[in-house]
Amino acid sequence: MLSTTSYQPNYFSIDDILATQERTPCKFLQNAPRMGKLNPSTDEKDLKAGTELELPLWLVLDASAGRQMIVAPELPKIYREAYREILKADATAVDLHKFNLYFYELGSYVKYFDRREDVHNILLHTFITRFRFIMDLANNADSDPTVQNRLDMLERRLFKSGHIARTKLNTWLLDSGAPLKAANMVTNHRKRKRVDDDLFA
Amino acid sequence: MFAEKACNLIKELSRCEEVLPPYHTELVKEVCTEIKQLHEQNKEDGAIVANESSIAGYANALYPTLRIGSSAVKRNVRCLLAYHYNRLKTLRTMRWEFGSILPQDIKTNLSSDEIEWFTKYSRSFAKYMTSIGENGLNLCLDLRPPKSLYIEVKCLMDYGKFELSDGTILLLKKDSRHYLPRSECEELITQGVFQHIV
Amino acid sequence: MDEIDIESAINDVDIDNDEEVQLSLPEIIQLMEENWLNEKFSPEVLPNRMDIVELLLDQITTLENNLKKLSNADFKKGLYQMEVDRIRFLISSYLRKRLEKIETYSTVILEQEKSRVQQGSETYLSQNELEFAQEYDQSIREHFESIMRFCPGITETQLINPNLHTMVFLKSKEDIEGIVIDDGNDENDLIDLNKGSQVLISYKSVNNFVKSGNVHLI
Amino acid sequence: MDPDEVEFLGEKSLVEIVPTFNSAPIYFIGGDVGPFRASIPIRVPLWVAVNLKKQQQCKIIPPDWMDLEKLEFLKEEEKSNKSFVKMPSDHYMIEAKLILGCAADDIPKTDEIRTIIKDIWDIRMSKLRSSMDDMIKKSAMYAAVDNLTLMEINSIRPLLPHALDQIYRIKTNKKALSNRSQGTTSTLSESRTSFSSKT
Repeated sequence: MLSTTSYQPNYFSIDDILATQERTPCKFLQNAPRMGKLNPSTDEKDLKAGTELELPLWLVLDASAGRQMIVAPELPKIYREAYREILKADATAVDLHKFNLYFYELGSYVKYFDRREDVHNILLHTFITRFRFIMDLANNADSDPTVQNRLDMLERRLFKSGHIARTKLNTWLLDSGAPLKAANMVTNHRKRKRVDDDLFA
Repeated sequence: MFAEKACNLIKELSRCEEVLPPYHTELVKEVCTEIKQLHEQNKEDGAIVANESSIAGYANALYPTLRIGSSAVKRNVRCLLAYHYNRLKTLRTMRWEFGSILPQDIKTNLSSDEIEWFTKYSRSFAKYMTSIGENGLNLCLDLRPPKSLYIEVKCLMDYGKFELSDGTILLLKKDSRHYLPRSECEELITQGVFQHIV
Repeated sequence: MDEIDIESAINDVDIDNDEEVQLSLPEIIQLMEENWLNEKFSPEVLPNRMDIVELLLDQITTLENNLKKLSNADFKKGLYQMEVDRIRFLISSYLRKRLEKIETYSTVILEQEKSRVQQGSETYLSQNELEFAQEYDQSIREHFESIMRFCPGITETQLINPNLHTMVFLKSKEDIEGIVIDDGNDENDLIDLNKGSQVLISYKSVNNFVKSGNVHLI
Repeated sequence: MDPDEVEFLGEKSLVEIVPTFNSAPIYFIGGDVGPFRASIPIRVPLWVAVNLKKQQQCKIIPPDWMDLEKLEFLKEEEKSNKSFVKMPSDHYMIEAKLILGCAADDIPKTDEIRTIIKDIWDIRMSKLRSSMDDMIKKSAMYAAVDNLTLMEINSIRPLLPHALDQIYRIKTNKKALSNRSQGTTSTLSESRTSFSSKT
């Protein structure tokens, strides 16, 4: 992806693939012959209508799309009311990573599983409320690196790009001139090589 | 679960940003096998659904299975292509940073298709650069705005002979220091041969 | 070398610009800077300005040739070289940015270029960029075909589109009325821009003004 | 954009120098500079001034605004004003950094001047942070940034525009359940939602 653009999912985007790999509860509305293997708690060959399972989001989305629904999708618990209440109370206090690493992305998909706009609203509310926290984190050069563990992936991207920009600005303010540097990949290649070499030392 | 292996390919990439992990030939092969099997099965099921149903196909008992099966194929293919696509993106950046010749240990991490792609890309890119203006323009240079004409650099390795544009030949040894025109050493800085001393 | 050489080299330029009156070289550099910023911040690839790129490249080639005749002791030599380096940075950064977008959105860009040709409108890419885009796009396609050779016919072309809603900063060069603000809600507000004003706004609201040069991104 | 690229643009602004040498004009592509007469002030691009200064070939005359009294006044104005005050130069931070960095001997009270410019910058940075937070809270998809200099605008990039991009994406991501399919192209749907505070 272009380094300067903000995240937007596309067919090849790694984050979107990983977000759609998250598991989502659903209920089978029809029998699915030979699909018993989707249910780890049984040895039966076929999957019976009425079975409730957690399946990867990509499958739930496909199987619930269109006029003929194979499964009825349900909201993952982190988007249900109890969790929404926690976010409403104080979104900044929440370890969003523990909710889900792809909180917003997953949320943007599953919000349609609920007829009301509650999930949609809580996604916006959470993002907007936590912005100041992310901004302060990005601006604070010596902030504890473990703090970003509490961010979801989208927030981490924001934090990271903001933090890099801030560091560059601080360097510019203090230094007489930015040195020309070896390319990123070249540096990484060196580092890794050193590690590899060490293994044989 | 379907497409688990395919997703592992993606996880492998997500674990190492900006470095290229070794091409996972075996896992790719396994994913291809899964796709092939699912695809064959879908074709069979699809034929049954199409033949048996006097009414709409979705009334058929196998219809849900078919839907799941085709979703699994789609997912597998997406992961497989995304794995290769993102590797090409990294390779592309390597062309800009390392130049047209890759270090041997990076080359060993590539599939033969990838090496072929790199050569092709390298050629197109070079052709494009030659086409700019009357004399061509090397886009891998002038990466930052110029600050001063001359800069001090330290050589990080025994590089050997290096010819300046005026014909002067320098012998670049590890830890030797040089005061050179910025334009002449930028490429070697990018490639990590020189370190710019501020 | 005497000064006349450089002076004549510099003043020898005639710019035939069909759209506007002749520009002076300082104005052309200014235009190059604006186009550099536009290309840097706009999500889509913009109509190319190879006319000014080539003109400036000619200028620096001539100047550099003349510089060889100038004594190294002359303090002016360093300054001339510095200006050459500045302009070369501007141009190569501009072209790099375009190439980056051309690669990322190659399939979509090639389709758009095709329809521009069909409609008889000006293409955005230069001939050389077009060739590069085609080769790049084809190389990716061939790579995918090679991977999928074991099971042909199950893939469709996947497009990557630029996000035209990207928020951008701009400076207006004219008074402009009635720009629509899409804030993602149902109602859209209208705003007016005064010459010289600076705003943060969605690229989609202003892309036509960026292309026509009434505003430039900052 | 990196700060050194903003600096690159700012380096074109003109500054007055007093050369210590005589010379015919320099015929830059970007315009003639000179002729130079020793002790006669002349305006040159900042990057030229810095280069000449480094070679001890000129004195740099500080721009009018680089004056302790004027800056004190400006600082008070910036402090007492809720919005951003118009700066005397579009590139004040770049000019300050480059001129004070190489020509401290030409400018009286360099340290005080440096400190007060940094104070003004800091006040504006803190205003910027609250404005950003406000904008996000209102999810405003438009803002006038008239009195901000390029370096200041660049300091809130990419954070502010990217955060707004994401808000817009969350807001408009309302594809109907029926025509959704996994991993389609990245085009945003045009449908909208009525939620969110009105801007």
